[in-house]
Amino acid sequence: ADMKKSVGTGEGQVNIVAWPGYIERGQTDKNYDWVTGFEQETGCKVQVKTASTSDEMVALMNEGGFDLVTASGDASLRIIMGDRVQPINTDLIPSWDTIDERLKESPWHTVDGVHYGVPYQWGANVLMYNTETFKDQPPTSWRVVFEEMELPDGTSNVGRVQAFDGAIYIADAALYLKFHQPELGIDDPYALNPEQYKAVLDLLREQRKLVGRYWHDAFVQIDDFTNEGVIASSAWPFQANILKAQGEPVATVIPKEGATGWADTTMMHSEAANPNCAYKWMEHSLNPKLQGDLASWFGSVPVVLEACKDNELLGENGCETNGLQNFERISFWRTPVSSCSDPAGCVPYYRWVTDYIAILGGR
Amino acid sequence: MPETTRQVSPSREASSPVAVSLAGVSRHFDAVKAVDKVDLTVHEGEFFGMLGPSGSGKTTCLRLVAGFEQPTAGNIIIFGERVDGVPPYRRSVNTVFQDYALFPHMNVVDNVAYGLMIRGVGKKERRRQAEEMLELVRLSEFVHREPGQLSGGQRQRVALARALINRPKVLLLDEPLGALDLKLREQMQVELKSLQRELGITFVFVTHDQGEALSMSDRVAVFNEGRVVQVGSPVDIYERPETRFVADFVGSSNILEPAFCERIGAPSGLWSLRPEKIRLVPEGLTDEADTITVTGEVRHVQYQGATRRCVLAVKGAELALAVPAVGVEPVVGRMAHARWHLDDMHGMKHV
Amino acid sequence: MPETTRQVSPSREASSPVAVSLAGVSRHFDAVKAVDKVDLTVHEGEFFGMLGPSGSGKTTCLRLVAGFEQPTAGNIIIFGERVDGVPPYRRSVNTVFQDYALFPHMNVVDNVAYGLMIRGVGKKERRRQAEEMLELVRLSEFVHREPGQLSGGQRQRVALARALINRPKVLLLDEPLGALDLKLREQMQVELKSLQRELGITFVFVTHDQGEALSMSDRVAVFNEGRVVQVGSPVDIYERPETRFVADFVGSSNILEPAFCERIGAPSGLWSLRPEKIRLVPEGLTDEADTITVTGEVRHVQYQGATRRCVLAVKGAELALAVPAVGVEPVVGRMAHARWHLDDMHGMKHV
Amino acid sequence: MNTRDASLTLFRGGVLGRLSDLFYRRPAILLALLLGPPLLWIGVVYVGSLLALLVQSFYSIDEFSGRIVREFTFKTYLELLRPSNLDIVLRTVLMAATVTVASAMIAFPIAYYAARYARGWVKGLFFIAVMLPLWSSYLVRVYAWKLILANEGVLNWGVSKVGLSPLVEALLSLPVIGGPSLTFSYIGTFLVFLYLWLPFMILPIQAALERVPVSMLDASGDLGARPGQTFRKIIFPLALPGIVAGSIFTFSLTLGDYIAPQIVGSSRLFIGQAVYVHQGTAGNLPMAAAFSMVPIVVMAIYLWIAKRMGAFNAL
Amino acid sequence: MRFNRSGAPRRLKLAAIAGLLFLHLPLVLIFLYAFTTEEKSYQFPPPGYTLKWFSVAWERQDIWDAFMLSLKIACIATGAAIVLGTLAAAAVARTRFFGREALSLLIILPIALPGVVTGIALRSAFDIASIPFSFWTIVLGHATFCVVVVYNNAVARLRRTSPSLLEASLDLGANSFQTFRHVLLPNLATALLAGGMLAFALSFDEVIVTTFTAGQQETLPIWMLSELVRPRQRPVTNVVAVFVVIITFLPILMAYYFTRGSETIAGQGK
Ligand SMILES: Nc1ncnc2c1ncn2[C@@H]1O[C@H](COP(=O)(O)OP(=O)(O)OP(=O)(O)O)[C@@H](O)[C@H]1O
Ligand SMILES: Nc1ncnc2c1ncn2[C@@H]1O[C@H](COP(=O)(O)OP(=O)(O)OP(=O)(O)O)[C@@H](O)[C@H]1O
Ligand SMILES: [Mg+2]
Ligand SMILES: [Mg+2]
Repeated sequence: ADMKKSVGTGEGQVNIVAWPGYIERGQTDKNYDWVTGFEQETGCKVQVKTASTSDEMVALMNEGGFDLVTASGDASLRIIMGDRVQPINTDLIPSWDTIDERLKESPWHTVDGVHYGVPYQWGANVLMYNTETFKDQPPTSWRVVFEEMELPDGTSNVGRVQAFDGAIYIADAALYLKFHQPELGIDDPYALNPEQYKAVLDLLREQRKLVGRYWHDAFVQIDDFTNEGVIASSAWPFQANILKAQGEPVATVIPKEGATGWADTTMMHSEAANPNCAYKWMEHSLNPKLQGDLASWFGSVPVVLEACKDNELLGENGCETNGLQNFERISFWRTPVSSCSDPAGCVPYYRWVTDYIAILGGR
Repeated sequence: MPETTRQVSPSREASSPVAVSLAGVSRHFDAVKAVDKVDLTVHEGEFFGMLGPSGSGKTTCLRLVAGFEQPTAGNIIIFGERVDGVPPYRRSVNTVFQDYALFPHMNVVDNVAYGLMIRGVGKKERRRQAEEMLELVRLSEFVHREPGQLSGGQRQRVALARALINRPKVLLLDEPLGALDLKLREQMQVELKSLQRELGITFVFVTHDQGEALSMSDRVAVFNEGRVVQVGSPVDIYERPETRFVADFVGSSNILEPAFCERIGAPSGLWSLRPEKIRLVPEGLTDEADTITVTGEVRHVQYQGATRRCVLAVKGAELALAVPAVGVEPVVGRMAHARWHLDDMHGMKHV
Repeated sequence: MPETTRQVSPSREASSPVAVSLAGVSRHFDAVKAVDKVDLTVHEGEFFGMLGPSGSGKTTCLRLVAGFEQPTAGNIIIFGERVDGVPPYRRSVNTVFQDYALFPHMNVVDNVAYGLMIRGVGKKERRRQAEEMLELVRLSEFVHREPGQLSGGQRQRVALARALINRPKVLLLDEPLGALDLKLREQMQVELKSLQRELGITFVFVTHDQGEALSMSDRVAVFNEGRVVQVGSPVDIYERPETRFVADFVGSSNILEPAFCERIGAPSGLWSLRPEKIRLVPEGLTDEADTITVTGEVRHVQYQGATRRCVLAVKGAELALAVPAVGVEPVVGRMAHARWHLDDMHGMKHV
Repeated sequence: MNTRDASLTLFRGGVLGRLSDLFYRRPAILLALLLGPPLLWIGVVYVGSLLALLVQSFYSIDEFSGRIVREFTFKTYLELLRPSNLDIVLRTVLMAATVTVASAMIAFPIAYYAARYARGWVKGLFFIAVMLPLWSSYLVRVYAWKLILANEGVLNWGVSKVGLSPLVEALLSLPVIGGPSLTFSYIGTFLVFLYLWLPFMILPIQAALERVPVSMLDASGDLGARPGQTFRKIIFPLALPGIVAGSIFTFSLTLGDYIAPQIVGSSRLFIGQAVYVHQGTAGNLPMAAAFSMVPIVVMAIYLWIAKRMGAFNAL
Repeated sequence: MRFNRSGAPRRLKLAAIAGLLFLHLPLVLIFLYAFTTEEKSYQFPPPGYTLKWFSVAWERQDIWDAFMLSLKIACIATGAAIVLGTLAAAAVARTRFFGREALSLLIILPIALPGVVTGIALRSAFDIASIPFSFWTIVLGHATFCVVVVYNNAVARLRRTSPSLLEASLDLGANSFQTFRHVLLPNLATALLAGGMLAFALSFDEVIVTTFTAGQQETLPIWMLSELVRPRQRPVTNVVAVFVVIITFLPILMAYYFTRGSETIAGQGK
């Protein structure tokens, strides 16, 4: 579709595929509502379909019927290549200039200089752990989820750690090997040659023996930390915030190996039925109040730095707490493709998907 | 139809008009010839019995007349009109079903009034008529019962009243007494018969019970394998069976084979001989004219109340006798002498 | 048990040992007294009939003997042993069920061999014995059929073979012929009877069909409302009923009330009189000694093959007659004269 | 109402009357009218959908963009034959079989008692007791089990109260079926399936048993069989069609469920999950379609056997 | 096992009771947690009890919306199932025709095949036919598997209804339509009602097929699924579950009442 030249009056609604917790209208907590005001202001009724994985988002976009999606980096290129989203006219988004410079041209939403979306939020996949188990020896390495070991409280970690239930988690293992087995020569955890890839899978197979269940959904993970005795896992700050609020003894850390992370972009469907409302929402999504509230709610970092100041919900050092200063230590999610700088070529994402299912199944 | 029957039975055939006639009627279900080339004439006011073993086509025949089945060949004529393609609800024929088929969701009076309701007769009027009809079958007290609360005999009478309220010209009854126990059955036989006389309606009555067919019908058609093998008055059928099948099926006649006749010195031929026509005679009783006397060992004696049934082994065959309570006493294992009159032997076709 | 019965019937009571005896046996289901204080003795080798209307407790009585029910009072003794608490599978008694209860998932031979299989008899041996048994009941060709593919009579014979293969000392049969049609029924009666003679096994046979009970049994117990009202030989039961109930139930006796007797000049009392004991006599026939003659209008005449059943209205009562095919012909509506011998009137208890 | 004159009562025409006459003369028309709508719905819409699914399974997916390539290929099926996918199939079928056997064993006494001994209000109680869980929210029931089986859940609470914790631990230390927690193990998944589908097994067995006349059991006892023998030789074979009918449900439902093993399970996929993940999460409709063919084929074989055993009458 | 039939053997009784307990203890738990004072995680035993969640649930519009949607879908799907199931049953029970067996197989197919297969098949068919997902696609999906429940009940009743009942009506002068109206329908009514009740409950609780055939619509089970996975106030979900149990109890009771003594066990399949 051609890029839009102007924004007209709203169509009355806008349909958004979003991560859970990304678009709140105060159903859970009245303080967290960045939808109602928008609806009253623009007359665009917001309808949200939540998706819990990137793959699901891609599938929903392929299916159609939506105007916008809050795509993570591992999904965005796939939907751009699949012509499921349209280029964005940044001129129609007055707040574009307020965006954190580090994200404006990110490769997961900018192809050949064309922007396919508006950055929304970012964050890291942190290591969340039980403070009672680790006592005064908090973990500093991802080793606790990758290798069998005795925990500071004298128990074993077998069966008590979790890993993410999505193929993109292979990158987490790659990041770990990048640090611990430099001889493999891993540079980019999203570009693995066959040899590196094999080593990563071996590590994940070993990990399978430690993992009771892979976490798939933020809330299920919350349950597992509460009721199932899980003591360490990759997680989003979101879960940690909720658990802490419930008085559970958890804390998070970005270990020495670094972490994977996400930087999400609001993208517009190439056949969006409500383009005017969609543009209105994209503009609204950069509103500092929204950015700050969302960061507070989700435990993520705003893409508009102004949001870090004077936000009631986020608090004084909210952005720092959520990892603003970690930007450089994060390997942001990206879709692995076969073409890469390695002469042997790299293993593409679809292989990641099938192999990861096999690993979960015990292969 | 055999000549003899016509001559002997003083039937209404000549005088009364024809109520139902079947001409060359067949009903085949694929390979099964349920009814096969049947010719029958039922006269107005007649109590017509259909008798035959299970599966001989009696029910199918009745269903053809009622219109639940359509013939694969032949014509059915009811009071002068051909009824091909005329659905049951347009035939002035009504049926009393073997299982009575009372509507379980209606009480007795509504069941009986059903036919009138369908015709749009007003509620009051149809109630009145239904109650009248229930009086006729002596069920006035049961007007408000549900069918489930009635005994078999009572149900049968409701079914009868329900069929009669439409004033059919022909009433078809498919083994209406089959489900009743012996005692009740005898009682209902008498009631049905007198009801028919009272109303003057043509009854076509299906049964597989020989006694019932004989005792109730003006004329009887005997069915076998989809065909009518004999039609005649009960006396014809019982005393002058035309085929071995009829002799065998209607009561338990003795069949005298030609070979056996030769051995005992009777006229050659295929004969039927009723057990009650044979007497036991004392040893050495002098011969009578026109009688046959044989001697044989007594095989069984069965007490049957009024008579004893006794089986005699005579020259390679068995003879059944109905021996009255008085007279010569047969003793199992002993020899006995049996005698019958030549006139009581009835000649049959070799089929 | 009444004295008369004992004297008249040449029973095996004195000589044969007792097979089954019930002493004061009751089986109450809450308020329902299905079987109530029954005393009975069945002798070895006897064909013992139990006759009674529906619900009179026959089946329950049989089930008590088989062990499917336990008495609420009284003792049951089978071949000298008290069987309280002995389960059916430990009693040397076998049953032929009213619905045959053939196992639908086994073919005929497996059904028959079931009892042997249970005892651990080898496959070959039990097949051999089962086939032998099937031969006895003349079903050799049907060995591999499923029960569903058999006719009623054939099923009954399978049930019989299955019960007999265990060589029971007593065989219990619960209306085994109830579901069969008349023809087949007569045939099976003869077969059963001769089978029993052949094997010498004690048969206890339940039926609600008077004719069947009388024709097959050595002795008959008549049940009513859970009690045994008369035990005796068929002749006793039929000709000398002790109560009005028995007279009424066993065949259709005429009951002569004291008032009626007075009116016709017969000795006062409550009498039963069999229809076949009454003759029709021509007008003006001279009186005979020790006979009663009455005159009445002929109400019905029913053709029944060997005899006609005829109902006479006499002085405020109805008399039923069985009129032989020969002799005076009754005509409906005309007056007729009936005569019987005083000896044929049988005195009953006033109950 | 003067039917005495004519033999045929030709009164009351009307459109319906004439239509009715037509049905009488041409029963095929009536049949067509009766069969038309359901056949159109089930036979055309539903079976058509299944065929569309079959067609989809011969498409493939573009690996990068995730779009479906609508060209005939066996590629998807070849992928289905990968060991990891075969694992899923095997795992699911084994689970379905285990659940079926176990639910038959638990269902039988309930069904037998209800069919043979329960009378009057007790019978009604049994019916309601079996139906109620069946119609209570499926999701909430699955979640109830999550709470029961959790490490900090009701079961462990109760077990530790009576000092049986070592037993649970021993169970969990078993290879393959064990795991760090009952919720994270095959044992947990099995229990949830068993619980969910048990009523589907009870009802047909009860129906089959109710059709066994008491006289059949009496006859067996009469012929010398002890109660145990009667059970093996008579009751069980006669209840078998009911068991098969019930197992159609337990089998099919286990093959297709993707929610229960997701909530209580060890992240090892079952067929239902595989279908769901490929369709929804991965957007790989051809693969999902190919995976769907597995339960279809399994159930087709199953139904064929069931039909031959007369299980449909017990359905 | 004793041979006396007056009572059940003790072991059988115990096994039956144990089985029923297995079926019902989890339900008790669901009820229990509707009253817990603790809303974040399901702590056992609950720290305290309250009725507050009932009023909270009552106030929540999203529950009412989902409930009304499920109600509408279940009503329409049941209606369609009654019509189609009755027609199919009438055709199968009353006539012999070629492929009769095949039809009875066909009709149980949607219930014999896993819901996920039915769901994905319909979904891809809608895709191919370019039918947008809507209220009606949900109804279509539900009616497909509801038909069999009605069909089973109707066929069983027709099998028990003597064919001569209909013939008697024709015989007494009623044409096919009058016979349907005055005899067939009244006799079938309770079976249809029972089948309808069960079809209703089936549709009301369906989640798998719904996820595949729904667009943005949120039925009650879908609401529950999202609520269970991402709880806001956990006991509210239990309150809704209790509510559902209570309102399905009535249809079950009625279904039992109407099919009492018939040879079918009402309510097969899901
Ligand atoms: N609809 C049908 N389809 C196929 N065969 C049929 C059908 N109706 C009847 N028959 C067959 O036709 C034959 C005659 O059946 P019919 O019911 O007329 O016998 P019947 O003389 O009434 O027997 P019964 O005394 O047992 O009632 C039987 O062999 C029966 O199986
Ligand atoms: N298990 C039971 N519970 C309650 N009442 C019973 C039971 N079994 C039998 N009865 C009652 O006991 C009485 C006698 O029944 P039984 O079956 O022995 O009669 P029957 O003489 O065999 O009758 P039929 O000729 O009808 O078979 C009946 O009133 C019956 O209803
Ligand atoms: Mg018939
Ligand atoms: Mg009985």
